Amino acid sequence: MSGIVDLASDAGLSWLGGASSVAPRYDLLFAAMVLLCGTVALGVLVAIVAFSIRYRAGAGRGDAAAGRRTRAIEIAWTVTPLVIFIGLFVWAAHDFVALYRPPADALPVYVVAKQWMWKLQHRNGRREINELHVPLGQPVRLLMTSQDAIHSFFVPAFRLKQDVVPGRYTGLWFTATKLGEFRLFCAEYCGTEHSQMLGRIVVLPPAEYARWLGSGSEQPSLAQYGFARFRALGCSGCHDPASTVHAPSLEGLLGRTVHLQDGRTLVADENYVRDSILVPGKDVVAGFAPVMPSFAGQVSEEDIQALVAYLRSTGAPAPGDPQGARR
Amino acid sequence: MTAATAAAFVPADVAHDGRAAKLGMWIFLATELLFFGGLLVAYAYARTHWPEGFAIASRRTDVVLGTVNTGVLLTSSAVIAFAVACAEDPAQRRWTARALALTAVLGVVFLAVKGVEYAHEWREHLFPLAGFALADVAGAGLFFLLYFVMTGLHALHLLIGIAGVCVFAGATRIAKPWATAPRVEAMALYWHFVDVVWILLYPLLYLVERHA
Amino acid sequence: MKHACLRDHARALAVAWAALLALMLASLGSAYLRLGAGNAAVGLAIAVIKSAIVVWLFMRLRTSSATVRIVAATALATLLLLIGLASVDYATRPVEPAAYELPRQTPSLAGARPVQGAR
Amino acid sequence: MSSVAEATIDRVGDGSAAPAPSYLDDGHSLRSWLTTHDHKRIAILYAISITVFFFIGGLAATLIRLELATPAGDLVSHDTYNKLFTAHGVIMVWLFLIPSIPSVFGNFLVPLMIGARDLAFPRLNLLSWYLYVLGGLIVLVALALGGVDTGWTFYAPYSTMFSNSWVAVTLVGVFVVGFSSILTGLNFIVTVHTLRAPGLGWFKLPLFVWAHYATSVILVLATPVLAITTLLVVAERLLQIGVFDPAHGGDPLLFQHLFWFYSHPAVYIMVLPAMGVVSEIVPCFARKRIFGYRFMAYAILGIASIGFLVWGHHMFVSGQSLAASLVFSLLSFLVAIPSAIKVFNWTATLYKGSIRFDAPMLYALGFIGLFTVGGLTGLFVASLALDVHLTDTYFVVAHFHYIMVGGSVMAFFGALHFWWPKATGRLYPEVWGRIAAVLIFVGFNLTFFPQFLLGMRGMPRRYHAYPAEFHQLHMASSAGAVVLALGYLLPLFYFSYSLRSACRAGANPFGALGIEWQTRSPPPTHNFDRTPVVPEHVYDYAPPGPRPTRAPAAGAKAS
Repeated sequence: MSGIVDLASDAGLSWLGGASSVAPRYDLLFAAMVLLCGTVALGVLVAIVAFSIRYRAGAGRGDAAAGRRTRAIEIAWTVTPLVIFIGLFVWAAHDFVALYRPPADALPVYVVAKQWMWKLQHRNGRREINELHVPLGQPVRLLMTSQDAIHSFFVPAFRLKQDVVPGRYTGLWFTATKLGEFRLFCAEYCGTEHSQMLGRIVVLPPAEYARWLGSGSEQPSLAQYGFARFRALGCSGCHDPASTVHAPSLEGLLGRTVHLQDGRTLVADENYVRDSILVPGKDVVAGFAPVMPSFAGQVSEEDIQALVAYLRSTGAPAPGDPQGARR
Repeated sequence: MTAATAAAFVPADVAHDGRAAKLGMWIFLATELLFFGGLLVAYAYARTHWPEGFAIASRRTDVVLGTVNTGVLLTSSAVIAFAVACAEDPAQRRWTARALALTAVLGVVFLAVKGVEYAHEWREHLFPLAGFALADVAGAGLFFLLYFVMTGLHALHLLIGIAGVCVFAGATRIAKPWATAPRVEAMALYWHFVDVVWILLYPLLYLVERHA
Repeated sequence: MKHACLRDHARALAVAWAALLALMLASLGSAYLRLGAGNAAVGLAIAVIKSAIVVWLFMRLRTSSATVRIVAATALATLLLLIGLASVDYATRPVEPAAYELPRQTPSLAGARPVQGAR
Repeated sequence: MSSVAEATIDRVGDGSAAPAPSYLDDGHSLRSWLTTHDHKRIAILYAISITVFFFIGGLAATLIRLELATPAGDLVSHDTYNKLFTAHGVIMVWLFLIPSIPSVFGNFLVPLMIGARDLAFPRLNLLSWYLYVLGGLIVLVALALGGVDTGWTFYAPYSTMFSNSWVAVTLVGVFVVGFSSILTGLNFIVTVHTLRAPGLGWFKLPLFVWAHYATSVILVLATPVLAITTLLVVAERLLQIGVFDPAHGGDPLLFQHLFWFYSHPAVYIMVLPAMGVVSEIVPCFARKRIFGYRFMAYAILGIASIGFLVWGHHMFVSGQSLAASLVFSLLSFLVAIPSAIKVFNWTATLYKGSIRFDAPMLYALGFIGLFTVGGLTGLFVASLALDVHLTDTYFVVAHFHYIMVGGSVMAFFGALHFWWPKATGRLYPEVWGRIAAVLIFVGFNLTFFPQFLLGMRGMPRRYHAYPAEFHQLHMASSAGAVVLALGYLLPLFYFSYSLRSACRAGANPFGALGIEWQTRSPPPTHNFDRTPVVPEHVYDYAPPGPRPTRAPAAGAKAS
């Protein structure tokens, strides 16, 4: 197997940006397919163009009797593809089966996908959101499940993808072969903000990875978590500036003076946010219909704190991107 | 080939009537088989994953009424097969009409019994909704979901069958020209198919495991 | 002549009907035996035999044209393919159930869909 | 042999002296159209209705490409974007592509090609159209109420438990349209079995008829599985319990199995009739017998039957078992073989022909080229290890658009040009026809080839906003879509124009040999004035003599 990897690097395919042990084998097979299919496509194209020119009406080269005995040719171009296809199948299947055989020493990482974020937990309990730190050159095995719809863990640079299904675990393993940061996409359509369910894989040298893993049992920042909840609970569905639902924008809300429908004004603070989530009909902002449902029983105290922390972060003079991983 | 006399165009659709009706019905039944086939796949999945839940849930169905109904439907099939045999002989027109009417009556009996069963199951909270009696048995919800979907769709098909058979019974009785023997046979094919569906459902729903 | 023919016909139908009822009772009885996986197998086997009787005799596949037989065979084959190939997956898929948190839905504003019921 | 055809044409020419009214003139009231049992009129009804849906679906596509012209999701909201691509998929698949060639050209031509008076069940045929319109209207109602955001694939449990949109209504619409498909398929099968003209054996049938026969078999056997699946999804949404729901022990992958059991063969529902069209056009304009007729017929049956065995190749990374993936991958390679045979045979038909490049031929050649690319890229996604990376990316999007748009829609336009004179009795403007063909071919490649590159680089599908590194290729694709849209709009104008022009077509303007060309253009309601003559070989074309002359009836042709 390593022979194939070497072959791939020899073939000079590393410029394609593959960053896992799987990537060179994928790139090699892909290149072979491009070559094969390109040849066939080119052959058909050349034949069509050549025939079109040579046998155009008026050239007088037509012969109705030509090509009546077809059986031998037909059998030839039935059997040839058959043999080639079986070869391709075996090659692709061989590489595919390897994806189902994680090495015994692979580092386990637990992945929970939910709308629309990735939550990851390392062996020592360290958690990450939308980010995965892994050591260079060491196999990593992901055990993944979903809390809602089907998602898909897709790292293009690793040439790997696996759907994440609710109610069961699916697995994925890889060995990173390049340092750096690589994109993580959700590749299975999972609802409104599917295209925002992004993340990154950070490949560190083993020593640095060990340091990173040891340093932090610290959680992702509360504001970061709050942003994820803001989307997961569906707040952003209405309160996002781009939303079609007519709802007030919440950016920089905390500390702002709010005009209410009944003529009162108040300064938005934590309690106002809490009341608005749990008893939305109490203080309706002027100019907006009281359509927001109560989230009582659906959000925990921790969620509310996180949401407040997130809202506070949007009010800061230079808020920065709360999701470090995005863009 | 070239002896193309300028004959007026005679369409070929005069003699084909019987053949087309029967073939059309068979093809329609092929469709129906695959329609129930999707449910059979779902059933196969659920039963192999939750064998205990299916056994427990199946014991809550009414096997006596289910068996009686199976007998009713099998009998109706035999009766409509007799009607088809009669239909081929114009002299037996009355018998054809009677047999068709009896078939429809048996169909109605089946639906009535099925209704009684549903009523029992409603009282025993066996509909997989809020307050489902077997909520703590894994797989029982799936069983009863499939039970109601399968028997419900079967009953719907039977209802259509009863309507069709009634129409043919009346038409045969007053000797409508369109109620030809091949068409009666096509109608009967549908009826038999609905019967076959029930033959498959009977062991799958009522007889998962009755011992213990 | 025709009458005799019809009587023969009716007799054949009656025999088939009796066989069907007998098979039904056999299948009922088998459910009370302790056969394990055999319960399902026996139940299905009897159902297949009963269906075959209905299709072969009542639906007259026995005397039908080749076209009709091909239609019936194709339909059956397609059904078996559907079940068979799906079973390839189910028979060989490792089952690794994961705890599944019940979804907590925000109520719909559009009203397109009922609020998640208690589950 | 060709003398037979010429003799026929002459006789028809004589016959038209005492004409019964053509099917178009047989009643002009709206009522006469809406209650017609005539397969030709029903075909026209279908043509009008699918054109409406084509442009609604095309509008959605336009908005999608506009949104994707920039990386940020700035034109429409997430939710709107998701509803747009869902509407595009649902409308294009079920309301345009699946009924396109079968319900329009199949309806019009199958009875004519086999020398029949009508389909076997004319009233059922009209019912099919009404069901189609009803289903289409239900889908439009769902759109008007706010749309669906599940994607055309309706994957559970998103569709059953999480989507807050009009899933159930849309699925009811799909269910009804499915019924329409089933009835059309049933009608075609019975027609081909029972109504062939005397002497017209199975291996004398045009490949167009073979293709529609095979398509009908798929319609009849696959559509019911979709129907039951949609019912199960609707039930699950209403009852909050279902077989796809993991919370109650169901399996989300079961939905995918059932869905793709229909939807993969559905690809062949879309492309087999297109192959039938191309098999009629290529020999006619190459003036050459089709290469390997019997193999072509077997290949059609092969595609239709193996097409049922490969659905699991949509599920290689879904969590289905390794063994299942291996089986489905191998079978998927097998289905490529008959497709390859067809491409080779069309190409070989050109050999030693005498090729004219009228608009239908340009579309047919375009089909062969685009279908070849679409088919070959299918091998990439059938390869297990490659599919892991490529699935759910733009590579797949490009691949199936090459098959369905590059293939089926090209063939649809080819058929439209080829049989336009037969259906309307008018000639379309040849120059404009050629311009549109080239425009569509170029625009299509500009739109979709960049998407292969996007997919190779890992751009996932169904993304409303995307990282900046994909911008250039998306720009290129959106720019190409402008050309493509122009190409699709152009025929709308010149076909409308040709209806009012005086440029009348003879019975057989292209000198084609199918039985449908033996009758007048447009045909009379009862299809034939004289019993049609069954030719010895359906594709017995011969090049014209040493001096290039057109076939006799082509004299009226202006180009």
